[in-house]
Amino acid sequence: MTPSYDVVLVGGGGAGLRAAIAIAETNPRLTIAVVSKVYPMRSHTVSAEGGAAGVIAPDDSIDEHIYDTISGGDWLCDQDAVEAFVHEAPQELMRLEHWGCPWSREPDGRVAVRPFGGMKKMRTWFAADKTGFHMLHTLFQTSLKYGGVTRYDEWFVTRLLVDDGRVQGVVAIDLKSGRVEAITAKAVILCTGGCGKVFPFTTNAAIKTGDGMTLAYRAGAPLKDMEFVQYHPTGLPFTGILITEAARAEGGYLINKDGYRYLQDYNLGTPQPHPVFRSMELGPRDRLSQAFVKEMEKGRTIETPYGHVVHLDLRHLGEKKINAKIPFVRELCTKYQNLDPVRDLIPVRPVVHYMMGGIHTDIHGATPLPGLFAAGEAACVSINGANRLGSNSLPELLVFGARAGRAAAEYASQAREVDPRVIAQKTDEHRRLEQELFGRKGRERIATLRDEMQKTMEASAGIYRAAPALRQGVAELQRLQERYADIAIEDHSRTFNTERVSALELSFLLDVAQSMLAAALAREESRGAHQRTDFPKRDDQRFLAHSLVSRNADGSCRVEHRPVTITRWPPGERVYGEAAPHGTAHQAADRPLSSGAGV
Amino acid sequence: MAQRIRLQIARYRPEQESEATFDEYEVPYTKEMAVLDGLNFVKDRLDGTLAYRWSCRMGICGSCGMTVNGEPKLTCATFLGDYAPGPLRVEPLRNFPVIRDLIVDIGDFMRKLVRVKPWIVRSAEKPIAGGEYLQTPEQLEEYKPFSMCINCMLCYSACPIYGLDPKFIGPAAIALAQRYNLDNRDEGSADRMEVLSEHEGIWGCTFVGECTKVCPKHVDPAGAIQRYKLTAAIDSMKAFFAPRGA
Amino acid sequence: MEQTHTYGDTPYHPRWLRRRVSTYWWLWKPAYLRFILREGSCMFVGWFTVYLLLLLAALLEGPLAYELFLAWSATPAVLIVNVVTLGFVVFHAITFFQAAPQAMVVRLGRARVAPQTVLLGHYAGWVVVSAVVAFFLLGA
Amino acid sequence: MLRRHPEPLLWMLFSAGGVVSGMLMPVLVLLFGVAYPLGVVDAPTYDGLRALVANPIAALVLFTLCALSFLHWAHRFRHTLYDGLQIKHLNEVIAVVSYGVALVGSGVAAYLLWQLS
Repeated sequence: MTPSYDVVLVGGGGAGLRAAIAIAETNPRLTIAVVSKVYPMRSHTVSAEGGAAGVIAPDDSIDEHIYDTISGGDWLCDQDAVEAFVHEAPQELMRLEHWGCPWSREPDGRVAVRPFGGMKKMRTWFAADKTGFHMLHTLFQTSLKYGGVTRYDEWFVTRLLVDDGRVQGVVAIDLKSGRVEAITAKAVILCTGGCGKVFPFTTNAAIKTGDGMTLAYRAGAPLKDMEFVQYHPTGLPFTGILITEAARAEGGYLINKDGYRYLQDYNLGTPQPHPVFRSMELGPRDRLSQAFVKEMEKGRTIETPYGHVVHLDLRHLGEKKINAKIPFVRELCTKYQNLDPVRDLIPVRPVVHYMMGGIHTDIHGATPLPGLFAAGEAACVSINGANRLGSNSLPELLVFGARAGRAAAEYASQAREVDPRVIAQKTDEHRRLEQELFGRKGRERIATLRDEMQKTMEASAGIYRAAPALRQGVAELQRLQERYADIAIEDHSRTFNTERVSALELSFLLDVAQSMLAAALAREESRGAHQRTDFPKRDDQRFLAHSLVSRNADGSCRVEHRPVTITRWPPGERVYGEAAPHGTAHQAADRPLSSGAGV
Repeated sequence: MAQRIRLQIARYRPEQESEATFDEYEVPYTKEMAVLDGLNFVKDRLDGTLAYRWSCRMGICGSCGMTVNGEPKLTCATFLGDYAPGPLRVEPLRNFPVIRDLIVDIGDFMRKLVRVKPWIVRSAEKPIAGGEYLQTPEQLEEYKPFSMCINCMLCYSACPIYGLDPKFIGPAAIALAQRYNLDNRDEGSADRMEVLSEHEGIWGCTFVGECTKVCPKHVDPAGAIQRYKLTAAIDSMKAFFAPRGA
Repeated sequence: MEQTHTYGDTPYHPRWLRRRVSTYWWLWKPAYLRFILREGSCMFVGWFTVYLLLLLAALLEGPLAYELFLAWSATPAVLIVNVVTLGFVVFHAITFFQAAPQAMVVRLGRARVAPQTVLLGHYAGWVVVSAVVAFFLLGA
Repeated sequence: MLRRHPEPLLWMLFSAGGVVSGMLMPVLVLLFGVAYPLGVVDAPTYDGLRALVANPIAALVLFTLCALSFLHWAHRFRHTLYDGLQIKHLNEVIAVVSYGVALVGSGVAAYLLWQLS
């Protein structure tokens, strides 16, 4: 008996759970399945640290948040989407408050906000520095009260069921038993998150392998703006563990090997003792990561066994503030780096953090493929453009998770019943998995191919790119795809076969990686996180446009461009530092830049 | 520079064997390498069939709990160098059925969690437009420690009572119930009391206290249970002396 | 109890490995042993309560019975048992007081009293009570 | 509620017994069990001790100590048998015997103290 639902969600992280609740609340009669390769509370939303942006402070305005987001994204954002996002973000964060999220508070009991990179006002809600953790657990625990939700924990989706031009479910492996099953649905929402694992050095969890992106891509939905990869400027060397931007928002300094706050040399303002909005350490992530590379070229970084680093200096903040505002930073440093930020400098280097690109969707989370929706990091709506601002991704997954949920609920309420013939595809998929993949006695190790792919991506699509390296990368990925056909799987057990999962994940990663290089090669300009040394200028004439990568029948990529939606904010120049559209800081504001007594 | 350490890893292949066995591997390590990195080395280079869970490797997703030299640990935050010269024994978490190698089934916890209603219960919902429920930093601090649970299951693994009586609701679920009971926005403590005051609820606990000791997030489930016993006992006394007052 | 949430997984799988906890689990590690010793201390609490009842019974019986009781209490076997008892009741007192701050949240006004303060309060009470008891008994 | 679950009451008595015995017993064991028998200090005279226990406050303290200590013992003993020896199937028998012994012991204490007053 094939289980059948109105809506199937793939992924049980922040976006997936928010979507599930939205569907249950829109129409309690709809049946919902949440299919995830991990238990929901293991999802990568859990790792988000710094906070979630939403206009709430009396001196803030919707328009300012919109402007910060659009300029931060180097005008590649769809402005209608950003407007919807900024309007709905505070309500979504408030809803989470009502569901019990332990937001940090002001002494009078109101929700506290903190400054964040690229933002001109204090608008980042936070739960100390485990914001993603608290949001995810709040959503997960709240989702437990809805009767219409059936969870498929530790089921790995291998393909979408598409028939008659519409998506009608998924095929998945139940990892515990190894069974391959079809789960049919009138609508499918992909909320599988990003794909940081295409790179060797990333803050992303092991599970971030672009599954949903590739599922959609293979089913015929295009991927959008895949060339935009966010490097977070402060990752711990060796592990890649993220040191949240909140550390800089609370007043941390970035210094080079001479103890010099080098960001002042890169058009990011002049150093002040206290943090200044949109200036220095509170500049956007793309610019800070690029400054690091320049600084390294000048020989002013520190060499370590795990690459060049600069230092993040929190010592002047004092133990009390560190414990109150960024306790997790201290915990991570002590546990994983064997140093105490109260006394020691933290070595940091840029680390792959977030995909601005993803499955192409409209403002309601709908993809061009009927019945298929996407939300969260897996999707590209797009509100992040060429560079996402810190603390926009958490409200994004709430706003667009809810929107995709509502849209899918509406679609499912009106859609035709699932065509029973679609279930036959399960047999095809089962055969493909058993014969083409699991049954094969190949010679290539999964880990070797993965390592080579990651090295290729870092070499060709790092912080700075150029055509020759990109072309070389494309060719190398093509070779890796061929070698993948000769992959070796030693594990023939059906029970919790993690080697098979790794093999499937690698194949997803390879497809995503190809789309990224294709899009990066086609964009002959520099914008936001995409910096071409051979095309160092932004080119609005040709590239004020999203790139859409589609898959050809032979597995190759086809790139097209489509115009960005501009409503009220014509493309301008991104200015940070003193010249930034104002909002000074600390001294000017009548309360300290960092608010909130709560932790 | 890299030294080597021997890992004795528990294996259980349900299709081939009916008991767990140990396989031994030797891995190189540096001082930065966690036990999890050692397992990844084995899986990537030596034996692809080894099965275990992991994800964030920064101590927050709760996937990689295992028994390391007899103690329940998050393997991403337990370092190989601390066990030199080895050998180091890695086994699945105790007190749970083993599905395969180092992977245990936690379905029991997932079902128990639902029973304690870990969500805000209110008789009347405030509209979103009405803004937030006020909560001072002191009120936040009342329940915040109990909200830090990452569901890693180390506490269940350390709890002999759970091992002896699988019906016992157990440390994490009770701590999470207490997390909501102590939240000033919540009105559901009477609902939760029904589940928790069963024998398999709080009264099964004899306060071994190991759950609190092994918790990587300093949640103090043992304290939660003890505090809950006191509350439940006082409530029950009140109900006895003023039966109609309740 | 309403069932709110459902699962797509099988709750029980015959091939899963289930291991019974050994009867001697409390020998597995020092912390468990300490636990069982702590619980075992109740036997000594019980024994000494009986000992007190024997003392009271002797008192009720008369001076001679009281002398016999004192003589019996000095026999090696009883003495050894009571030395061990002393160790256990002190262990009991310490472990019981240590647990107190975890169970009780004491407040002064709105502020929560630090757990260490609660613990110190218990120890202070212990000293005072012991001193009072000793004062009366040594005076009697 | 109480009728359905005697556990809260039993736990309260157990805890009270733990505190009272923790506070009083070490000094009593030290004096009556070790110091007097070893002659480190002189044991109280018959008349002195008899006068002391005849005091209503002392009698009350002693009764409380005995009764709660017995209940403390009974509760812990019962749970230790469950956890330590895994003989849960004898659950009810053990409970009846333990708390029964505690009640009888408390009765004896009450009788003796009453007679001595």
